[in-house]
Amino acid sequence: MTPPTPTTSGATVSAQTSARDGVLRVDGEVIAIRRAGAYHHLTIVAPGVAELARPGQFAALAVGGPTTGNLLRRSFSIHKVSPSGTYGGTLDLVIAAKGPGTQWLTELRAHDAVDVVAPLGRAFPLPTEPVPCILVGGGYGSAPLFWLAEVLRERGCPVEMVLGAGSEDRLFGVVEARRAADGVTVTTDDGSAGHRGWVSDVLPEVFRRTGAPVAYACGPMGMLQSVTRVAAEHGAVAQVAVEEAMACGVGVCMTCVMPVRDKAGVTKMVRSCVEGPVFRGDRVRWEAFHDGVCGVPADAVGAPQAGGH
Amino acid sequence: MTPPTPTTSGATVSAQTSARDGVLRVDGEVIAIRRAGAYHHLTIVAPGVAELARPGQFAALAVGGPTTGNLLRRSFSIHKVSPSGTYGGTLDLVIAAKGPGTQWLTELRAHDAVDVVAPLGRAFPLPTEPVPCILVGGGYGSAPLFWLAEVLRERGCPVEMVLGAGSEDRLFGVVEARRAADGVTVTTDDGSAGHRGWVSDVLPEVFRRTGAPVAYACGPMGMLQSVTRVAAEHGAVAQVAVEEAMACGVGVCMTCVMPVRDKAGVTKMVRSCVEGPVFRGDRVRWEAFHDGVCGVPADAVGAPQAGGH
Amino acid sequence: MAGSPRVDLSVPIGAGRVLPNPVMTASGCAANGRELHRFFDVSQLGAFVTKTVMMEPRSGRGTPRMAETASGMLNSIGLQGPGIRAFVEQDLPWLKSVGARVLVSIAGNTAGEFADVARVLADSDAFDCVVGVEVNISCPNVANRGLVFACDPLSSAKVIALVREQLPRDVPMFAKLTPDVTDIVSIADAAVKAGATGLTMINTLLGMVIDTDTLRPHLGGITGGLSGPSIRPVAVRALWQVTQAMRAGRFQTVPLIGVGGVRTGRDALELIAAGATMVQVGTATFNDPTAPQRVIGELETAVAAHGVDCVTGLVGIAHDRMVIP
Amino acid sequence: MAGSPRVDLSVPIGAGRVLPNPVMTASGCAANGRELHRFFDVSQLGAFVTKTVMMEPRSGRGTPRMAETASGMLNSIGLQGPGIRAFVEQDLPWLKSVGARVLVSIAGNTAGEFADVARVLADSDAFDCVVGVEVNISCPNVANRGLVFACDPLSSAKVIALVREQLPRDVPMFAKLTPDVTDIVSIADAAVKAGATGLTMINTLLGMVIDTDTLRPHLGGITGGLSGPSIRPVAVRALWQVTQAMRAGRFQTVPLIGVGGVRTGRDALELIAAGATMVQVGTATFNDPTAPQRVIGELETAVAAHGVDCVTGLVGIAHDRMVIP
Ligand SMILES: Cc1cc2nc3c(=O)[nH]c(=O)nc-3n(C[C@H](O)[C@H](O)[C@H](O)COP(=O)(O)OP(=O)(O)OC[C@H]3O[C@@H](n4cnc5c(N)ncnc54)[C@H](O)[C@@H]3O)c2cc1C
Ligand SMILES: Cc1cc2nc3c(=O)[nH]c(=O)nc-3n(C[C@H](O)[C@H](O)[C@H](O)COP(=O)(O)OP(=O)(O)OC[C@H]3O[C@@H](n4cnc5c(N)ncnc54)[C@H](O)[C@@H]3O)c2cc1C
Ligand SMILES: Cc1cc2nc3c(=O)[nH]c(=O)nc-3n(C[C@H](O)[C@H](O)[C@H](O)COP(=O)(O)O)c2cc1C
Ligand SMILES: Cc1cc2nc3c(=O)[nH]c(=O)nc-3n(C[C@H](O)[C@H](O)[C@H](O)COP(=O)(O)O)c2cc1C
Ligand code: FES
Ligand code: FES
Repeated sequence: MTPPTPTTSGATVSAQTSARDGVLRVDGEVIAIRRAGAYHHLTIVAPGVAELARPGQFAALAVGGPTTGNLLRRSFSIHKVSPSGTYGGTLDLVIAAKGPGTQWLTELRAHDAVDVVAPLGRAFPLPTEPVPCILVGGGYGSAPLFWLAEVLRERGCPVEMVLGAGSEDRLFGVVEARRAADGVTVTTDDGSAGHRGWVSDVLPEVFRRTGAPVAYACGPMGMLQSVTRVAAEHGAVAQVAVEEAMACGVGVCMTCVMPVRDKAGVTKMVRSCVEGPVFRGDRVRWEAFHDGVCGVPADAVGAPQAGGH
Repeated sequence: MTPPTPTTSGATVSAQTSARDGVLRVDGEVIAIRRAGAYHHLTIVAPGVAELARPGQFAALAVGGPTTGNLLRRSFSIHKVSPSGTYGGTLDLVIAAKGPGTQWLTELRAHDAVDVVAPLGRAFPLPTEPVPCILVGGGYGSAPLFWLAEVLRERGCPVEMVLGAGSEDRLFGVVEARRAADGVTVTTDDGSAGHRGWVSDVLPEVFRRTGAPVAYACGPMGMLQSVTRVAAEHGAVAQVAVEEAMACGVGVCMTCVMPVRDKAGVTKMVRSCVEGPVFRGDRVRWEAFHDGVCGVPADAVGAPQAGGH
Repeated sequence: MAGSPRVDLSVPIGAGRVLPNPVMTASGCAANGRELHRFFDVSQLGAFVTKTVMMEPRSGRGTPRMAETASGMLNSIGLQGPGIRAFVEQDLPWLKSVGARVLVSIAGNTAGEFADVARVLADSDAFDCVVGVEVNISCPNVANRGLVFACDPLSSAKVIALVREQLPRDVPMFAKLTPDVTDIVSIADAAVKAGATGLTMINTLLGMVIDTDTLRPHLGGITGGLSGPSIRPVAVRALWQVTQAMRAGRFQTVPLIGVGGVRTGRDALELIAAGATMVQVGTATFNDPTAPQRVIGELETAVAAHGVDCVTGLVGIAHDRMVIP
Repeated sequence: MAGSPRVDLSVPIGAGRVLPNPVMTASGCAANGRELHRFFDVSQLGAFVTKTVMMEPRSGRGTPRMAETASGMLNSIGLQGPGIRAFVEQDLPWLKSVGARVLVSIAGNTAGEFADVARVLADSDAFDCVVGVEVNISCPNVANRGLVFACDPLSSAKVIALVREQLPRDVPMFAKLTPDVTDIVSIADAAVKAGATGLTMINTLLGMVIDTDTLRPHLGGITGGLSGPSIRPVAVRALWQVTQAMRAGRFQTVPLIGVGGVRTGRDALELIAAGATMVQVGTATFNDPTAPQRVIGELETAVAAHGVDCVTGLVGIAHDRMVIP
């Protein structure tokens, strides 16, 4: 009812949202879009978001414009933010064109409008001590890691990065990684860059070499599970950013749930958009995931009883 | 199944369509878009259409792009065509932004793709003798008349134009009219240009002055009805281009029907997209139209019987 | 079709007849052929489905007859048509002349009228181009307070049984069902037991749009039928439920024709995976007059992408591919 | 609200209670308030409708739980929730603390369980913020082969009568109906006669999506509920039919809550013109988390544009504005 507040760039912010609440709905504006290998790198003016966001959080973008038949927002890890004064702050995302929504987003041009809700979800928890950290990214999953690396190094944590992808064009940020990290290992399934194989093949060596007590990972579910396993084998904790299909991204629809143990060891179907996307890997009930489907473990709170609901 | 034929401009034509059939589905390309008063004037590369089209026919454009929730095409009178060699021919339309479809169209930019089906419908029938003709346009309804004027004058018919609209900005083509016609009269409801009032106020004088045996009209239904009446009063025939809501534009859905008498005087609910949009005004059962709704006259073929279907 | 993958698209429509591919127009979305023939050769279709025809000529309803809705539309045509006699004299011979295989959609105000229409059709000269009859029981039953036949198993069965008597045994007969029922399986069951050799699902959903400028019903006919991609999930569900019931042996297995929201070859494949042997393209034709023909090619590509060489291998496949984690 | 037109948006919800405006969240599309409160003050809503709560905590179904569809989506959540006791201890007091008016949605596996849930709710400390109860009878009846209660007039009536006994007389009680029935008026009739003081229409339509890559059902739960703008014509039609029946005196006139595909103030007005006194915003919230609040303002503008100063003046207006040419 109160009209939205216009900003210098023409982007507007929903009046009711406020920094106190930690999340904004913003009429953003694309100011740059460029290819990065198999991906598109978008820079969006989204006033206010930069000040609130932390590495590991994500943004949810509306797609298709006024005539759209695609109503659901698409979620993307925040690659970086800059609270620059002139525009009221920008937001960078790395997007793989896949279905209609991402196709539309990657075809946007400078000055096109884009409706953004951000920042969303739980960020990567940071170590309180300056311990070595391993950052593992699969495909565009590396997007949030450079910013995370920066924050970690500011705290004195040495950073090792492991980037993996199917092929060279699906790696994101190898050059940036050399600047952002103290060491970088690259793998590709087809051997077109770095080691041929999976990140889990090279991870044990990285754990041994760095003695890192924590690994941060973002990428496909299978990769997150193996990072969790390898971390455990080396006495380390994995903090993994998952990617579940989300209808709302803001915690109201219950579509994005996963079976996760709480501190007391009790499994619940928790929303990955508000209680995640970052989870401790050892809390996730990986065995419930199978071929794109995830069941409710029988010991989960309120699980269906045999013959019951 | 046969792949579409690419043209020099990148526009493609459905292979199965052929000139023999008189209508094409073309992947067109906007090459120019500019404001014209309250309207937008689009020039679209649409190879093959120019050669087939005649004044009074229309084009049906898909709207909203790949993510669209608006499935129905929007229809527009063809303003002009030019079968220029380089691009394979262009098509000009004049569009008033109204709902989501026309809004989308009028926000297109040069080089954007637009899916065109054209030419559609029955063109204005031309007099066989070089008789004086009156062309009456209401609002954007004047769009097809300049091209018609040109064709009429080529045949030696003197042309008088009467252009009316609510206000000056809703007049289209007044300047063009002075070139295209031997005389031009302008009316606006608010008097912001030309005579204050309706075209039907000035028409009797034009009929008297020119002695025209035929009037061609395009515009709102109320205007078409009064042109028909005034023409009859002066012993002339009105050929009117109607605008009924159309779902398909190509004759397959039966949504665009109107009660029209045939030569034998029998009223049928006929499709305005294929048997129109141009009808002889005296054949249209105007009395069936009322406040945006049109009933089936009781004497129409197959009309609902009392107590029947 | 040079360069296309080699896939056998032929499908059985029943009574031993085979169509060269599973793609059809949908009744009322393609008129009686001439108009679309300007865009593609209608004999390329698996079958051409005609606009539902009744006994007498009908003017249909007043206008507006359509309203655009989110990813769909409402229509309220009122079964405008020339009547069966004009149809068999003018439309059917033309379809035959261009080599089309025709699935004729018929209806009546009463069960008896359906049978009368079927008789005139069966006696007509061009009847040999007819590969089947689609009995549109999703239309109002004048004898039963205007209630749609397909809303009631008994009314449905009665129409089907009467029409069956008028048609030669080797002519497949499809009952076209409405989704606006509590239990579509019971209607399907009744229709098959009464002699339908196949089912077409789904007709439009009853819907309504109110114009927020005038604050009155947008359609002259007040309510109308909702169609288009918006309803595809309902079509898939209906096909799924009826296929489940047939697989469970509740009634005899008959070929299904899927219809509802098909716009692309992938959409067609979705209905096939749910249980449809054939697929009709309706509202999408308004968006793209070449859609029915385009879908044939796209379906061929989609089937080939799954590494099967025969579309029938994918009919109902989703029933066999459920993951229970 | 400076600069807004002056329109009285208040509406009667029943039992003498009045809401400041007709706009609500839709059950299951707004969780229990905290999440949306980050975007707007939920006490601004006419009422906040909670996620359907049952007796015991429920994990809901496995994933995928959603599929995007043309202008809509399918969901298959399986009524995940904390159970009524946790709800009255944690969620309701929070909603009360922020000043929200709450319409609590309840359900049960059996008619008796509905009553049990209602009793716990009625006995709870924060019950005074409850402006009504929405009885979600569009959920499976375990005692009747999992058939949805609202598919059958008798099952519907039984639930409503039992819940009615547990609720104070001055608490409005809405029965939430499914559109997946042959005759929604008969269900409405049964619910009202059993004691519902109002009706909410519509719940989702049963739908299904098959993934054309894997050729298996997209949802873990196979079928799901279709919602969003794609179904608005069905909601408008259901509201229209039930309003017609009430106007014709078939049963007592009660306030209706319209729900289904509302995205804008104009959409809300469309449902109001069909007969709804109140309107819920569901799936649109996923597109725009500020949607329920935004719709209040847009509705105010739309009402003012019609030159009326009171939204109740437009309830069911389309029934009075039909043009019969
Ligand atoms: C927290 C999070 C962070 C992500 N970060 C990135 C990123 O940085 N870069 C990037 O390219 N992609 C990222 N994704 C995946 C991205 O959201 C999907 O690829 C995208 O939503 C697919 O939309 P579509 O229109 O291309 O596909 P469609 O298949 O048309 O999508 C249909 C529906 O399913 C949902 N959906 C489909 N796939 C996914 C998926 N993998 N995850 C979540 N929802 C999905 C869509 O949101 C949409 O509602 C992220 C997802 C999540 C949940
Ligand atoms: C033969 C013909 C020629 C036309 N020529 C022109 C022209 O030259 N310039 C111009 O600006 N407009 C013209 N129109 C009107 C134009 O088609 C409509 O304004 C346009 O379809 C509205 O689309 P929308 O998305 O803006 O509105 P919406 O209200 O969203 O349209 C909803 C649906 O209704 C249909 N519809 C709505 N209004 C009309 C209408 N007046 N006529 C036909 N269908 C309608 C649309 O096609 C669409 O399917 C013509 C219409 C016809 C039938
Ligand atoms: C304008 C229009 C007219 C229709 N007329 C008929 C008809 O005469 N007979 C019939 O059985 N179905 C008719 N239908 C329903 C379609 O055949 C089809 O069942 C329905 O539209 C769903 O498919 P779709 O989503 O592909 O359009 C009509 C549909 C539309 C849109
Ligand atoms: C994700 C989701 C969850 C829902 N959960 C419930 C629920 O728990 N109880 C209920 O009565 N309706 C539930 N609904 C139905 C909505 O309340 C509403 O009736 C329906 O979605 C139609 O409205 P819409 O188109 O505005 O979403 C749910 C809908 C969605 C999309
Ligand atoms: S995406 Fe809606 S609750 Fe997580
Ligand atoms: S618009 Fe479809 S028949 Fe005329």
